[in-house]
Amino acid sequence: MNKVMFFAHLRDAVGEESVSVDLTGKTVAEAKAILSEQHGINLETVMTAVNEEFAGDDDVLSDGDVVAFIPPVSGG
Amino acid sequence: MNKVMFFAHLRDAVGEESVSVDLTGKTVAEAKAILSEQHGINLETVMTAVNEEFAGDDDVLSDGDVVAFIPPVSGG
Amino acid sequence: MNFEISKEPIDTQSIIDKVIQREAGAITTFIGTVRELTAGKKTLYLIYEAYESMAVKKLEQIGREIEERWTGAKVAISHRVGKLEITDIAVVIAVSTPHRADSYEANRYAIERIKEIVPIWKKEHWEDGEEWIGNQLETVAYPTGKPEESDLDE
Amino acid sequence: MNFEISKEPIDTQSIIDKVIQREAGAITTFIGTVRELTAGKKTLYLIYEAYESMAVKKLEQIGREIEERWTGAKVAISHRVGKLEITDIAVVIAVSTPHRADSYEANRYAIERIKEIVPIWKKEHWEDGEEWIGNQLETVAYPTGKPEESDLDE
Repeated sequence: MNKVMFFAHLRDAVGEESVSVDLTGKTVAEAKAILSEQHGINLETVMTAVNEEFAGDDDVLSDGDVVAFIPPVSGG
Repeated sequence: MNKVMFFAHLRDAVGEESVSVDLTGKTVAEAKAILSEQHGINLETVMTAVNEEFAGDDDVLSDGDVVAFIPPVSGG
Repeated sequence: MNFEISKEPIDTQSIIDKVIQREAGAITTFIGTVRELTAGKKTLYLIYEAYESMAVKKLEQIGREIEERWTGAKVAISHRVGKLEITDIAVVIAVSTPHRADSYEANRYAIERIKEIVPIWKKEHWEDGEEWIGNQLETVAYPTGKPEESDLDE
Repeated sequence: MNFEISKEPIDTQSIIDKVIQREAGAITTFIGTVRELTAGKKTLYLIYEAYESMAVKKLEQIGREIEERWTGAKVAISHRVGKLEITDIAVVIAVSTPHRADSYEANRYAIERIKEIVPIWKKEHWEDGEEWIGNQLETVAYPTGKPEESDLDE
Protein backbone atom coordinates (compact mmCIF):
# COMPACT_ATOMS: atom_id res chain seq x y z
CA MET A 1 0.00 0.00 0.00
CA ASN A 2 1.03 3.59 -0.50
CA LYS A 3 0.28 6.81 1.29
CA VAL A 4 -0.56 9.63 -1.13
CA MET A 5 -0.39 13.19 0.21
CA PHE A 6 -2.10 16.33 -1.09
CA PHE A 7 -1.27 19.98 -0.46
CA ALA A 8 -2.64 23.46 -1.10
CA HIS A 9 -5.50 23.56 -3.65
CA LEU A 10 -5.27 19.78 -4.16
CA ARG A 11 -5.96 19.18 -0.50
CA ASP A 12 -8.98 21.48 -0.71
CA ALA A 13 -10.22 19.65 -3.81
CA VAL A 14 -9.69 16.13 -2.44
CA GLY A 15 -10.88 17.05 1.05
CA GLU A 16 -8.21 14.84 2.65
CA GLU A 17 -4.58 15.38 3.65
CA SER A 18 -3.74 11.90 2.42
CA VAL A 19 -5.28 8.69 1.11
CA SER A 20 -4.11 5.06 1.00
CA VAL A 21 -3.89 3.42 -2.43
CA ASP A 22 -1.92 0.45 -3.71
CA LEU A 23 0.42 1.84 -6.36
CA THR A 24 3.08 -0.90 -6.17
CA GLY A 25 4.70 -1.45 -9.57
CA LYS A 26 3.01 1.57 -11.12
CA THR A 27 4.99 4.46 -12.57
CA VAL A 28 4.56 8.00 -11.24
CA ALA A 29 2.70 8.90 -14.45
CA GLU A 30 0.30 5.98 -13.91
CA ALA A 31 -0.18 6.99 -10.28
CA LYS A 32 -1.07 10.52 -11.41
CA ALA A 33 -3.62 9.16 -13.86
CA ILE A 34 -5.20 6.95 -11.20
CA LEU A 35 -5.46 9.70 -8.59
CA SER A 36 -6.69 12.27 -11.13
CA GLU A 37 -9.46 9.89 -12.10
CA GLN A 38 -10.38 8.95 -8.51
CA HIS A 39 -10.55 12.52 -7.21
CA GLY A 40 -11.34 14.59 -10.27
CA ILE A 41 -8.19 16.67 -9.96
CA ASN A 42 -5.77 17.96 -12.56
CA LEU A 43 -2.21 16.76 -11.86
CA GLU A 44 -0.69 17.79 -15.20
CA THR A 45 1.46 20.62 -13.90
CA VAL A 46 2.00 19.11 -10.49
CA MET A 47 5.36 17.70 -9.44
CA THR A 48 5.60 14.43 -7.60
CA ALA A 49 7.72 13.55 -4.59
CA VAL A 50 8.44 9.97 -3.60
CA ASN A 51 9.74 9.57 -0.05
CA GLU A 52 10.36 13.33 0.14
CA GLU A 53 12.45 13.56 -3.02
CA PHE A 54 11.26 14.79 -6.42
CA ALA A 55 10.57 11.90 -8.81
CA GLY A 56 10.23 11.59 -12.57
CA ASP A 57 7.14 10.37 -14.42
CA ASP A 58 8.87 7.09 -15.28
CA ASP A 59 9.97 6.20 -11.76
CA VAL A 60 8.36 2.98 -10.53
CA LEU A 61 6.73 2.88 -7.12
CA SER A 62 7.43 0.24 -4.50
CA ASP A 63 5.21 -0.96 -1.71
CA GLY A 64 5.35 1.51 1.19
CA ASP A 65 6.61 4.46 -0.87
CA VAL A 66 5.09 7.75 0.27
CA VAL A 67 3.86 9.75 -2.71
CA ALA A 68 3.18 13.49 -2.48
CA PHE A 69 1.77 15.74 -5.17
CA ILE A 70 3.53 19.10 -5.14
CA PRO A 71 1.66 21.96 -6.84
CA PRO A 72 3.77 24.89 -8.02
CA VAL A 73 5.32 26.18 -4.81
CA SER A 74 4.80 29.71 -3.50
CA GLY A 75 6.97 30.05 -0.42
CA GLY A 76 9.39 32.85 0.27
CA MET B 1 40.51 82.39 9.67
CA ASN B 2 39.81 78.79 8.74
CA LYS B 3 39.68 75.57 10.67
CA VAL B 4 41.51 72.76 8.88
CA MET B 5 40.75 69.19 9.99
CA PHE B 6 42.85 66.05 9.60
CA PHE B 7 41.81 62.40 9.76
CA ALA B 8 43.35 58.94 9.81
CA HIS B 9 47.04 58.82 8.81
CA LEU B 10 47.07 62.60 8.25
CA ARG B 11 46.03 63.20 11.84
CA ASP B 12 48.83 60.90 13.01
CA ALA B 13 51.33 62.73 10.79
CA VAL B 14 50.24 66.24 11.79
CA GLY B 15 49.76 65.34 15.44
CA GLU B 16 46.63 67.52 15.68
CA GLU B 17 42.96 67.00 14.94
CA SER B 18 42.76 70.49 13.48
CA VAL B 19 44.72 73.68 13.01
CA SER B 20 43.74 77.31 12.39
CA VAL B 21 45.08 78.94 9.23
CA ASP B 22 43.91 81.93 7.22
CA LEU B 23 42.99 80.56 3.79
CA THR B 24 40.53 83.29 2.79
CA GLY B 25 40.62 83.85 -0.99
CA LYS B 26 42.81 80.82 -1.62
CA THR B 27 41.70 77.92 -3.81
CA VAL B 28 41.49 74.41 -2.45
CA ALA B 29 44.58 73.53 -4.49
CA GLU B 30 46.48 76.42 -2.92
CA ALA B 31 45.28 75.40 0.53
CA LYS B 32 46.57 71.89 -0.09
CA ALA B 33 49.95 73.23 -1.11
CA ILE B 34 50.18 75.43 1.96
CA LEU B 35 49.23 72.69 4.40
CA SER B 36 51.47 70.10 2.68
CA GLU B 37 54.38 72.47 3.07
CA GLN B 38 53.60 73.41 6.68
CA HIS B 39 53.17 69.85 7.93
CA GLY B 40 55.25 67.77 5.54
CA ILE B 41 52.27 65.71 4.40
CA ASN B 42 51.29 64.42 0.98
CA LEU B 43 47.81 65.63 0.00
CA GLU B 44 47.93 64.59 -3.66
CA THR B 45 45.43 61.76 -3.46
CA VAL B 46 43.42 63.30 -0.65
CA MET B 47 39.93 64.70 -1.23
CA THR B 48 38.88 67.96 0.34
CA ALA B 49 35.64 68.85 2.06
CA VAL B 50 34.56 72.43 2.63
CA ASN B 51 31.82 72.83 5.22
CA GLU B 52 31.16 69.07 5.11
CA GLU B 53 30.72 68.85 1.34
CA PHE B 54 33.30 67.62 -1.18
CA ALA B 55 35.01 70.51 -2.97
CA GLY B 56 37.00 70.82 -6.19
CA ASP B 57 40.58 72.03 -6.45
CA ASP B 58 39.44 75.33 -8.00
CA ASP B 59 36.88 76.22 -5.34
CA VAL B 60 37.76 79.42 -3.50
CA LEU B 61 37.69 79.52 0.28
CA SER B 62 35.88 82.16 2.33
CA ASP B 63 36.61 83.35 5.82
CA GLY B 64 35.20 80.86 8.31
CA ASP B 65 34.99 77.93 5.91
CA VAL B 66 35.82 74.64 7.60
CA VAL B 67 38.27 72.65 5.49
CA ALA B 68 38.76 68.90 5.98
CA PHE B 69 41.22 66.66 4.20
CA ILE B 70 39.65 63.31 3.44
CA PRO B 71 42.08 60.46 2.76
CA PRO B 72 40.72 57.52 0.76
CA VAL B 73 37.91 56.23 2.93
CA SER B 74 37.78 52.70 4.34
CA GLY B 75 34.46 52.34 6.10
CA GLY B 76 31.96 49.54 5.65
CA MET C 1 19.26 23.31 13.13
CA ASN C 2 20.17 25.91 10.52
CA PHE C 3 17.19 25.01 8.33
CA GLU C 4 13.72 24.93 9.74
CA ILE C 5 10.01 25.37 9.23
CA SER C 6 8.64 27.43 12.09
CA LYS C 7 5.14 27.58 13.51
CA GLU C 8 6.16 30.51 15.71
CA PRO C 9 7.19 34.04 14.69
CA ILE C 10 10.77 34.12 13.44
CA ASP C 11 13.35 36.07 15.43
CA THR C 12 15.70 37.50 12.80
CA GLN C 13 18.60 37.97 15.19
CA SER C 14 18.57 34.29 16.16
CA ILE C 15 18.94 33.35 12.49
CA ILE C 16 21.79 35.82 12.02
CA ASP C 17 23.53 34.39 15.10
CA LYS C 18 23.67 30.98 13.43
CA VAL C 19 25.97 32.20 10.64
CA ILE C 20 28.42 34.35 12.58
CA GLN C 21 31.98 33.17 11.97
CA ARG C 22 35.42 34.67 12.57
CA GLU C 23 36.28 34.18 8.89
CA ALA C 24 33.27 36.18 7.69
CA GLY C 25 33.38 39.87 6.90
CA ALA C 26 29.86 40.05 5.54
CA ILE C 27 26.46 38.78 6.56
CA THR C 28 23.42 39.41 4.40
CA THR C 29 19.90 38.68 5.45
CA PHE C 30 16.76 38.53 3.40
CA ILE C 31 13.53 39.01 5.29
CA GLY C 32 10.39 38.26 3.33
CA THR C 33 7.41 40.05 4.85
CA VAL C 34 3.71 40.02 4.08
CA ARG C 35 2.97 42.97 1.82
CA GLU C 36 -0.41 44.65 1.93
CA LEU C 37 -0.79 45.22 -1.82
CA THR C 38 -0.08 42.73 -4.58
CA ALA C 39 -0.98 43.86 -8.08
CA GLY C 40 -3.30 46.45 -6.58
CA LYS C 41 -5.24 43.93 -4.52
CA LYS C 42 -5.39 44.36 -0.75
CA THR C 43 -4.30 41.32 1.22
CA LEU C 44 -5.94 40.76 4.62
CA TYR C 45 -3.73 37.89 5.70
CA LEU C 46 -1.92 34.83 4.37
CA ILE C 47 -1.81 31.18 5.26
CA TYR C 48 1.42 29.31 4.59
CA GLU C 49 1.34 25.53 4.44
CA ALA C 50 4.36 23.24 4.04
CA TYR C 51 5.18 19.62 3.41
CA GLU C 52 7.30 20.09 6.45
CA SER C 53 9.70 17.14 6.48
CA MET C 54 10.47 17.53 2.77
CA ALA C 55 10.70 21.31 3.03
CA VAL C 56 13.42 21.02 5.68
CA LYS C 57 15.35 18.60 3.44
CA LYS C 58 15.07 21.00 0.50
CA LEU C 59 16.24 23.95 2.60
CA GLU C 60 19.21 21.85 3.69
CA GLN C 61 19.89 21.05 0.04
CA ILE C 62 19.92 24.76 -0.80
CA GLY C 63 22.38 25.29 2.04
CA ARG C 64 24.67 22.60 0.64
CA GLU C 65 24.42 24.04 -2.88
CA ILE C 66 25.48 27.43 -1.56
CA GLU C 67 28.35 26.10 0.51
CA GLU C 68 29.66 24.25 -2.55
CA ARG C 69 29.34 27.26 -4.83
CA TRP C 70 30.53 30.07 -2.55
CA THR C 71 33.64 29.14 -0.58
CA GLY C 72 33.40 29.73 3.13
CA ALA C 73 29.68 30.52 3.05
CA LYS C 74 27.51 29.62 6.03
CA VAL C 75 23.73 29.61 5.65
CA ALA C 76 20.63 29.54 7.87
CA ILE C 77 17.02 29.67 6.69
CA SER C 78 13.74 29.66 8.59
CA HIS C 79 10.36 29.70 6.90
CA ARG C 80 7.17 30.35 8.79
CA VAL C 81 3.92 28.41 8.39
CA GLY C 82 0.42 29.23 9.61
CA LYS C 83 -1.50 32.51 9.54
CA LEU C 84 0.50 35.69 8.85
CA GLU C 85 -0.67 39.29 9.05
CA ILE C 86 0.65 42.27 7.04
CA THR C 87 4.36 42.96 7.84
CA ASP C 88 4.77 39.55 9.53
CA ILE C 89 7.91 37.68 8.56
CA ALA C 90 7.45 34.73 6.21
CA VAL C 91 11.10 33.82 5.69
CA VAL C 92 14.54 34.81 6.93
CA ILE C 93 17.69 33.85 5.03
CA ALA C 94 21.07 34.64 6.57
CA VAL C 95 24.33 34.07 4.71
CA SER C 96 27.83 34.86 5.92
CA THR C 97 30.87 34.85 3.65
CA PRO C 98 34.42 36.18 3.81
CA HIS C 99 33.65 38.72 1.04
CA ARG C 100 30.57 40.84 0.52
CA ALA C 101 29.83 40.19 -3.16
CA ASP C 102 29.42 36.47 -2.43
CA SER C 103 27.13 37.20 0.46
CA TYR C 104 24.64 39.10 -1.69
CA GLU C 105 24.78 36.58 -4.53
CA ALA C 106 24.45 33.52 -2.32
CA ASN C 107 21.53 35.06 -0.45
CA ARG C 108 19.73 35.91 -3.66
CA TYR C 109 20.34 32.37 -4.89
CA ALA C 110 18.70 31.00 -1.74
CA ILE C 111 15.42 32.89 -2.18
CA GLU C 112 15.21 32.00 -5.88
CA ARG C 113 15.76 28.32 -5.07
CA ILE C 114 13.16 28.42 -2.31
CA LYS C 115 10.66 29.61 -4.89
CA GLU C 116 11.62 26.71 -7.15
CA ILE C 117 12.00 23.60 -5.04
CA VAL C 118 10.78 23.99 -1.46
CA PRO C 119 7.28 22.57 -0.91
CA ILE C 120 5.61 25.55 0.74
CA TRP C 121 2.39 27.15 -0.43
CA LYS C 122 0.73 30.44 0.27
CA LYS C 123 -3.00 31.14 0.35
CA GLU C 124 -3.89 34.80 -0.02
CA HIS C 125 -7.00 36.09 1.68
CA TRP C 126 -8.62 39.25 0.34
CA GLU C 127 -11.87 40.94 1.28
CA ASP C 128 -13.61 39.29 -1.66
CA GLY C 129 -12.03 35.85 -1.68
CA GLU C 130 -9.05 33.62 -1.23
CA GLU C 131 -6.72 31.64 -3.43
CA TRP C 132 -3.73 29.33 -3.30
CA ILE C 133 -0.86 31.05 -5.07
CA GLY C 134 1.46 29.05 -7.27
CA ASN C 135 4.03 29.28 -9.96
CA GLN C 136 5.86 32.42 -8.94
CA LEU C 137 8.65 31.64 -11.36
CA GLU C 138 6.29 30.99 -14.26
CA THR C 139 8.10 27.77 -15.08
CA VAL C 140 4.84 25.85 -15.30
CA ALA C 141 1.27 26.83 -15.94
CA TYR C 142 -0.85 27.20 -12.85
CA PRO C 143 -3.37 24.32 -12.93
CA THR C 144 -6.43 26.52 -13.15
CA GLY C 145 -4.76 29.03 -15.43
CA LYS C 146 -4.87 31.44 -12.50
CA PRO C 147 -3.96 33.65 -10.79
CA GLU C 148 -3.42 36.16 -13.56
CA GLU C 149 -2.46 38.72 -10.98
CA SER C 150 0.19 36.59 -9.37
CA ASP C 151 3.29 38.55 -8.65
CA LEU C 152 6.44 37.02 -10.01
CA ASP C 153 8.77 39.28 -8.17
CA GLU C 154 7.52 39.31 -4.64
CA MET D 1 17.40 59.11 12.70
CA ASN D 2 17.75 56.49 9.98
CA PHE D 3 21.39 57.39 9.35
CA GLU D 4 23.87 57.46 12.18
CA ILE D 5 27.41 57.02 13.38
CA SER D 6 27.35 54.97 16.55
CA LYS D 7 29.85 54.81 19.39
CA GLU D 8 27.94 51.89 20.89
CA PRO D 9 27.48 48.35 19.52
CA ILE D 10 24.84 48.29 16.79
CA ASP D 11 21.66 46.32 17.42
CA THR D 12 20.73 44.90 14.01
CA GLN D 13 17.06 44.43 14.85
CA SER D 14 16.66 48.10 15.73
CA ILE D 15 17.98 49.06 12.27
CA ILE D 16 15.62 46.59 10.58
CA ASP D 17 12.70 48.02 12.56
CA LYS D 18 13.31 51.44 11.00
CA VAL D 19 12.52 50.21 7.49
CA ILE D 20 9.45 48.05 8.12
CA GLN D 21 6.54 49.24 5.97
CA ARG D 22 3.20 47.72 4.96
CA GLU D 23 4.07 48.23 1.29
CA ALA D 24 7.30 46.23 1.55
CA GLY D 25 7.56 42.56 0.77
CA ALA D 26 11.32 42.39 1.15
CA ILE D 27 13.90 43.64 3.60
CA THR D 28 17.59 43.00 3.03
CA THR D 29 20.27 43.73 5.55
CA PHE D 30 24.00 43.89 5.12
CA ILE D 31 26.03 43.41 8.27
CA GLY D 32 29.71 44.16 7.91
CA THR D 33 31.69 42.35 10.59
CA VAL D 34 35.35 42.39 11.57
CA ARG D 35 37.02 39.45 9.91
CA GLU D 36 39.98 37.74 11.50
CA LEU D 37 42.01 37.18 8.33
CA THR D 38 42.61 39.66 5.55
CA ALA D 39 44.99 38.54 2.82
CA GLY D 40 46.42 35.95 5.20
CA LYS D 41 47.21 38.47 7.93
CA LYS D 42 45.64 38.03 11.36
CA THR D 43 43.79 41.08 12.63
CA LEU D 44 43.71 41.61 16.39
CA TYR D 45 41.25 44.50 16.38
CA LEU D 46 40.24 47.57 14.37
CA ILE D 47 39.74 51.21 15.13
CA TYR D 48 37.15 53.08 13.08
CA GLU D 49 37.29 56.86 12.98
CA ALA D 50 34.78 59.15 11.27
CA TYR D 51 34.34 62.79 10.35
CA GLU D 52 31.08 62.32 12.11
CA SER D 53 28.93 65.26 11.07
CA MET D 54 29.90 64.89 7.41
CA ALA D 55 29.58 61.09 7.54
CA VAL D 56 25.97 61.39 8.69
CA LYS D 57 25.24 63.80 5.83
CA LYS D 58 26.80 61.43 3.32
CA LEU D 59 24.82 58.47 4.67
CA GLU D 60 21.68 60.58 4.31
CA GLN D 61 22.69 61.38 0.75
CA ILE D 62 23.05 57.67 -0.03
CA GLY D 63 19.59 57.13 1.41
CA ARG D 64 18.16 59.82 -0.88
CA GLU D 65 19.97 58.39 -3.90
CA ILE D 66 18.42 54.98 -3.20
CA GLU D 67 14.92 56.33 -2.64
CA GLU D 68 15.12 58.18 -5.96
CA ARG D 69 16.43 55.18 -7.85
CA TRP D 70 14.34 52.38 -6.36
CA THR D 71 10.69 53.30 -5.99
CA GLY D 72 9.24 52.70 -2.57
CA ALA D 73 12.59 51.92 -0.97
CA LYS D 74 13.20 52.80 2.66
CA VAL D 75 16.76 52.80 4.03
CA ALA D 76 18.53 52.86 7.40
CA ILE D 77 22.28 52.74 7.95
CA SER D 78 24.36 52.74 11.13
CA HIS D 79 28.14 52.72 11.14
CA ARG D 80 30.13 52.05 14.25
CA VAL D 81 33.21 53.98 15.34
CA GLY D 82 35.80 53.16 18.02
CA LYS D 83 37.54 49.87 18.79
CA LEU D 84 36.06 46.71 17.28
CA GLU D 85 37.00 43.11 17.98
CA ILE D 86 36.75 40.14 15.60
CA THR D 87 33.08 39.44 14.64
CA ASP D 88 31.94 42.85 15.98
CA ILE D 89 29.57 44.72 13.70
CA ALA D 90 31.04 47.69 11.81
CA VAL D 91 28.02 48.59 9.71
CA VAL D 92 24.40 47.61 9.28
CA ILE D 93 22.43 48.57 6.16
CA ALA D 94 18.72 47.77 6.03
CA VAL D 95 16.63 48.35 2.90
CA SER D 96 12.97 47.56 2.42
CA THR D 97 11.27 47.57 -0.97
CA PRO D 98 8.03 46.24 -2.43
CA HIS D 99 9.95 43.69 -4.56
CA ARG D 100 12.94 41.59 -3.66
CA ALA D 101 15.25 42.25 -6.60
CA ASP D 102 15.29 45.95 -5.75
CA SER D 103 16.05 45.21 -2.16
CA TYR D 104 19.24 43.32 -2.97
CA GLU D 105 20.38 45.85 -5.56
CA ALA D 106 19.71 48.90 -3.43
CA ASN D 107 21.45 47.36 -0.47
CA ARG D 108 24.51 46.52 -2.52
CA TYR D 109 24.52 50.06 -3.88
CA ALA D 110 24.57 51.42 -0.34
CA ILE D 111 27.69 49.53 0.73
CA GLU D 112 29.53 50.42 -2.47
CA ARG D 113 28.69 54.10 -1.98
CA ILE D 114 29.77 53.99 1.65
CA LYS D 115 33.16 52.80 0.46
CA GLU D 116 33.32 55.71 -1.99
CA ILE D 117 32.03 58.81 -0.25
CA VAL D 118 31.51 58.41 3.48
CA PRO D 119 34.39 59.83 5.53
CA ILE D 120 35.13 56.85 7.75
CA TRP D 121 38.54 55.24 8.16
CA LYS D 122 39.71 51.95 9.52
CA LYS D 123 42.99 51.25 11.26
CA GLU D 124 43.95 47.59 11.35
CA HIS D 125 45.98 46.30 14.24
CA TRP D 126 48.02 43.13 13.77
CA GLU D 127 50.50 41.43 16.06
CA ASP D 128 53.36 43.10 14.23
CA GLY D 129 51.99 46.53 13.51
CA GLU D 130 49.11 48.76 12.58
CA GLU D 131 48.01 50.76 9.57
CA TRP D 132 45.29 53.05 8.34
CA ILE D 133 43.53 51.36 5.47
CA GLY D 134 42.43 53.37 2.47
CA ASN D 135 41.36 53.12 -1.08
CA GLN D 136 39.26 50.00 -1.01
CA LEU D 137 37.88 50.80 -4.44
CA GLU D 138 41.30 51.46 -5.96
CA THR D 139 40.09 54.70 -7.52
CA VAL D 140 43.10 56.61 -6.26
CA ALA D 141 46.57 55.61 -5.20
CA TYR D 142 47.07 55.21 -1.50
CA PRO D 143 49.33 58.08 -0.43
CA THR D 144 52.14 55.90 0.77
CA GLY D 145 51.72 53.37 -1.99
CA LYS D 146 50.50 50.97 0.70
CA PRO D 147 48.93 48.79 1.81
CA GLU D 148 49.77 46.27 -0.87
CA GLU D 149 47.77 43.70 1.00
CA SER D 150 44.67 45.80 1.20
CA ASP D 151 41.58 43.84 0.43
CA LEU D 152 39.37 45.41 -2.19
CA ASP D 153 36.46 43.14 -1.65
CA GLU D 154 35.95 43.08 2.05
